Amino acid sequence: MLTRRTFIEGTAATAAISMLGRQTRADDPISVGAIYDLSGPLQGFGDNQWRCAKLAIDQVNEAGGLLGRQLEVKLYDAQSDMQFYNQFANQLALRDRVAVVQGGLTSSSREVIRPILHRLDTLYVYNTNYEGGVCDRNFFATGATPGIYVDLLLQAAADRWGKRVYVLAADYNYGQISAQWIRKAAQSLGGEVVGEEFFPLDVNQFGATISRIQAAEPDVVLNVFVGPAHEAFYGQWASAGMNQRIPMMSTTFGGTSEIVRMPPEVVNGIMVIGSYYESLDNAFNQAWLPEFRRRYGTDYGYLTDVPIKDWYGWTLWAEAVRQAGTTERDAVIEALETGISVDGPGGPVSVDPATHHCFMDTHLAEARDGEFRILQRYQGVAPTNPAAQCDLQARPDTNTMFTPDI
Amino acid sequence: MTNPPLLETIALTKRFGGVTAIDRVDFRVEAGELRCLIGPNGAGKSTFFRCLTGQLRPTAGRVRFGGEDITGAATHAIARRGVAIKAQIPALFNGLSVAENVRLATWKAGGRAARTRKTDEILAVTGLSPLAARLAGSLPHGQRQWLELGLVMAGNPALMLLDEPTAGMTRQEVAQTAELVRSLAKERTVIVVEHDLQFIRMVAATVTVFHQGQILVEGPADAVMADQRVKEVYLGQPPTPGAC
Amino acid sequence: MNWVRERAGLLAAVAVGGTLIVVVPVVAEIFALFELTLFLVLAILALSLAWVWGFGGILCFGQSVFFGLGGYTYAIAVINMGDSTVPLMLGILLPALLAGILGYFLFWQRISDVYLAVITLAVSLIFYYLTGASAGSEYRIGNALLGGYNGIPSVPPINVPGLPEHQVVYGDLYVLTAVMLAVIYGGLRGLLATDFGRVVVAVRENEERAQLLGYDVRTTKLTVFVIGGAIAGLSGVLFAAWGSYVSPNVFSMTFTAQIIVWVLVGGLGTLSGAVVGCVLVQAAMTWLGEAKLADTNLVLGAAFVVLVLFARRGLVPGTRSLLADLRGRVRSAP
Amino acid sequence: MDHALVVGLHLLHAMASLALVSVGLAVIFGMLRVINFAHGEFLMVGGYAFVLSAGAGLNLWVAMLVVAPAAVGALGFLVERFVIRHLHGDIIATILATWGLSLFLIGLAATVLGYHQQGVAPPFGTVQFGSYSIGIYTFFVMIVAIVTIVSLFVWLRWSRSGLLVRGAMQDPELAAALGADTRRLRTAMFVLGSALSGLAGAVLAPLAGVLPEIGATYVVKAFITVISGGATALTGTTLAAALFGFTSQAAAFLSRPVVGEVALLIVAIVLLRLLPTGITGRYFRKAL
Repeated sequence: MLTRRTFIEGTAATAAISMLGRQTRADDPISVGAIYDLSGPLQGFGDNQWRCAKLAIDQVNEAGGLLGRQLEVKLYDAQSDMQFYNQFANQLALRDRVAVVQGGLTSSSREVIRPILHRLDTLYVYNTNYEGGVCDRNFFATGATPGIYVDLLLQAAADRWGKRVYVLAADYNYGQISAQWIRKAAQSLGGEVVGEEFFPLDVNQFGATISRIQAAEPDVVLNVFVGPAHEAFYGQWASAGMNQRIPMMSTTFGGTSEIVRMPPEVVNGIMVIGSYYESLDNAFNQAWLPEFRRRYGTDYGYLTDVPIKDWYGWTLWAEAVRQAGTTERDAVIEALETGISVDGPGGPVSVDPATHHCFMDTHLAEARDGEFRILQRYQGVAPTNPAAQCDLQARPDTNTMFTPDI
Repeated sequence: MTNPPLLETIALTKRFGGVTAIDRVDFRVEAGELRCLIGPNGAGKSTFFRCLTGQLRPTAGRVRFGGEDITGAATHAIARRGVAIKAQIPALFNGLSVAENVRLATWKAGGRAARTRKTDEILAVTGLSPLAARLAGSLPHGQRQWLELGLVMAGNPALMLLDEPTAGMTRQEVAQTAELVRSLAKERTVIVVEHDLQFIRMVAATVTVFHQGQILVEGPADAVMADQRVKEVYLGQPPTPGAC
Repeated sequence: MNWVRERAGLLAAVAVGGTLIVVVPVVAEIFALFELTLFLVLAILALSLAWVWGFGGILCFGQSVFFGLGGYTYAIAVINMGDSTVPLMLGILLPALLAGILGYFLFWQRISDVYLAVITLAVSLIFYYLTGASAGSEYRIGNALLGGYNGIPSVPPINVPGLPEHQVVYGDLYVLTAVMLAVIYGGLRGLLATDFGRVVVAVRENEERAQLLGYDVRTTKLTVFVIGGAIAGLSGVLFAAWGSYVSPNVFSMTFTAQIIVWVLVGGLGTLSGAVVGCVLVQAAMTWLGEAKLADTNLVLGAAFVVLVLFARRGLVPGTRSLLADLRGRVRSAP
Repeated sequence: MDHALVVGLHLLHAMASLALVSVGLAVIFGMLRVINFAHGEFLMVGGYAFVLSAGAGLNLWVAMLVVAPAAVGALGFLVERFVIRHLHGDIIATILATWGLSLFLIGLAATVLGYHQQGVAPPFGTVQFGSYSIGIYTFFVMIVAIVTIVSLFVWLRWSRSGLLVRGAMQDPELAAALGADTRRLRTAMFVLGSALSGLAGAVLAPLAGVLPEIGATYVVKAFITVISGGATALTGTTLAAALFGFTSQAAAFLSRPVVGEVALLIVAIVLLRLLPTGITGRYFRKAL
């Protein structure tokens, strides 16, 4: 009892336990941890996240594994419930002693497990677009942050329709911070935000909003909706005939296969941005997507950049292990910090050593008849917004979440 | 200067929507009196009781108890002043044992030991001692009546309101109850609503007849029974047990 | 022998409690303790509703509001103060105070049954929306950012009073939680055995009769409600300390319904049932999350329906009557 | 002027859709005193039934107005026959049973139907009021709500079977003594309530989309609306839906959407504080 307590007292000691646990024989499988929402309200995201993650892991194993060892993935279903993220993150670090944990969708899930894994010295890779700002040596993010996306979207809107933008956003950190970026981007383009509304996650009546937009007559509407209730907007927008009158853009549309679930006459023309769409014609994707469909069939909906980042996250980590020659955390972090790069279905992705976020190709696309039509490609877009305050090369001890300085 | 009556209502009125259940009733009972209320169904007897206990808030009029105005006071406050009622359908704590039911009613007795003594005493008087550990909800109807009487007695109230205490009892039990009521009335005021004329004769009380929410007649039992108006009221609508 | 039989429940509770506090921490792995801690924290919450609803007869659909308020209060206070002692107290007092205000509002107007359920649910949902709408840097209390739907992360753990560097985490938090659960369980049982406890049950059984005997039903209910609020608040504090985290989700319909489900699965009108129900349901959900045999909702939902059909009154009363049946059969056998 | 008109129409629409969402629950609560926590999922199943049969090529209106109510009515029959009936009106047991059913249906939809069923676009065009436009489908939702509620009233008020139902609602024992088969009546009313939920789910599907978890967005408001309505479920629910729909939409117009949500809850609390047994506990006692 007493020994146990003194053991747990300091994180250093805990690290020692984990290290001991990881000393294994050369042909033992490497344990890795995955937490996804495979049931509950976020299942629509979690299913495809896991499919992409599993594809990456399977591909590693089929190619002979890492360092001659197979990957053995411990998968947990967090059931869209934060308390399970907490339980399972602890379990992965303390019992399963995994080499890396990947997963999580919402910012809250990330902020639940990130401190735990930091304290227990277990590497964490987070593969979702989020509001940006995390600066933590133990943490890598393959997702994009909204600053980049809204800049590009508003530029595209200014080229096509105009600079007066009406913003609809989830009343959520992601939505709030996106709205701030939009204001800044509009300003720097010489445009203006003519209206801005925030919606609780379970609002699905948009009559008042639609008539306010009609009154404001913006050049374009930009939405940052989150969750199933907000999807109701598109039907109501189309019902009022607005999809024929005012162009719509979104940084979130498409993440849960909306493009195949919603009737084309409702969603055609919505302009989106992201690092991946199935319609990308690069050579890698020409081989990758059929492989994905061979394994999972075609009844998975439609892949966009949220699930695909999980493929990148696992593939990047595997590459780093190969480079480091070990699964030991510090060595893998150092390998990732060499600016390691992998090619993938959305183009090459490489790690930014200073922020632990990623450079990646980004595509402007438009919803058209159950598919996203690619309009433009931006090569190697930098993770701009965490960069301002975060430099993990200069200050590796940073462990915080900056509110982006907008 | 005479003592005020123990209970007095002045123009007491209770309306439900458009129906006037109690219509300007002036009623008084002296301390130590035993009074019977009779009247056909719907005459307002039970409603009248519920106005006295604060279970219903009168629409108009006053209720005085021991000289003080208790109109509209909370039920529990009226109970604490010493008004206890045995309802028409026994109201018990079904999920508690018989002994616990009684014990709950003995809070006036004092400390733990005193309450236990009082509980045992009441159980003995009502003949429920052998059933003390049974759940009240599992008692047959007759014994439920006894238990509720026990609850009413346990508080040692100054005024006891008994709403049809003999309903569903056998002839012999009615006689026992009449005996009990007579003995109870020696130390306090008792008002009984009763249909059973045999019972009324046995307790030989003053009788008040309710009709359509008003007092029709009041007087000694025999005189009231002989009254022509009372006969008409009852002939028009003979008393049936079980409802008010 | 009789003595043992009459007190079988109590003895079982003491045995289980003793095992949980003394034996489990020695034999269990850290992660298992960590998981068990959560179950016990939530069991405290389940106890609070079992008390308020099962014994006080108050159909509260918003027990989550006291839990969440306890968690938020603790999180905000401890982030600002550093030492956890005062925040812990506040996390119990504030929910108790809210229960007092809400209880006054409810019981003095004689609101009962489903109407009370709707009001308490609505209060919880108001908290849900208001905390949810607190995203953005303008919503901060001292050093604590409220964070909207993302919640408040990195909540410091409980520490030994006056010694902020002595944190109560993992095994220690487990022992603290288990002791708290035992104290609350024992306390509530003790309370029920007093004359006040009888009155509480009497009010549940027959409110009008209790009034007619001179009991002020309103204050009785208010007392019950405030005690329940304080216990739920404590549970919320422990929850926030356990996960270093609290979010509006604790005020949601799903969460508050979950508390009701724990109590019903275990058996309404028992205290042990709430603990059993909560631990079983949570363990089942965790297991399903690990094993991934089938959709959690699908399995859990079917299990609840089957349970209701075969043991309508819940597991603990169901088991009790089953045991009584068996005993009767054994005795009547020649 | 156009603005006022449009605002008015949106208010009416909010009231109508809340009434539509609640009416099935109200019928079940009014008749059986059962709070169906799986109500949201009944709406979800209605939405799926509509979307799937329309997607399979069935006529849109048949899918919406016939298939969806029939499918959920059938589901209601099974639920009543195999679960609700065996609980003998035990309100506590039905809470757990219907909550379990709710989880089960979500899980079933997620496993069997998945997240990738294609929705249906709102039919009809739009009408223009100055610079404002409103979908004609919005009017359709209002009409369906009004027709549903009015026909329920007419049926209960003037038909023989309606009289029977009212009698059984007032006093089941008496109705049984008079020869009414109350068991069949309860089943029938549960099926009717379910079918109405199915209808509502289908009618709102083009405006709200269909997902396994969609029920959660409906159930809380429907629950609060029906209970606040009070003892006479149909009148009460209609009035409560009008009050709550108006309040939340008006507050959302004047301020932010979150204020609309909170306003609805506050009005419900104040209402129940003033009328502790719901709107129809004190007034409209003789209503349906």
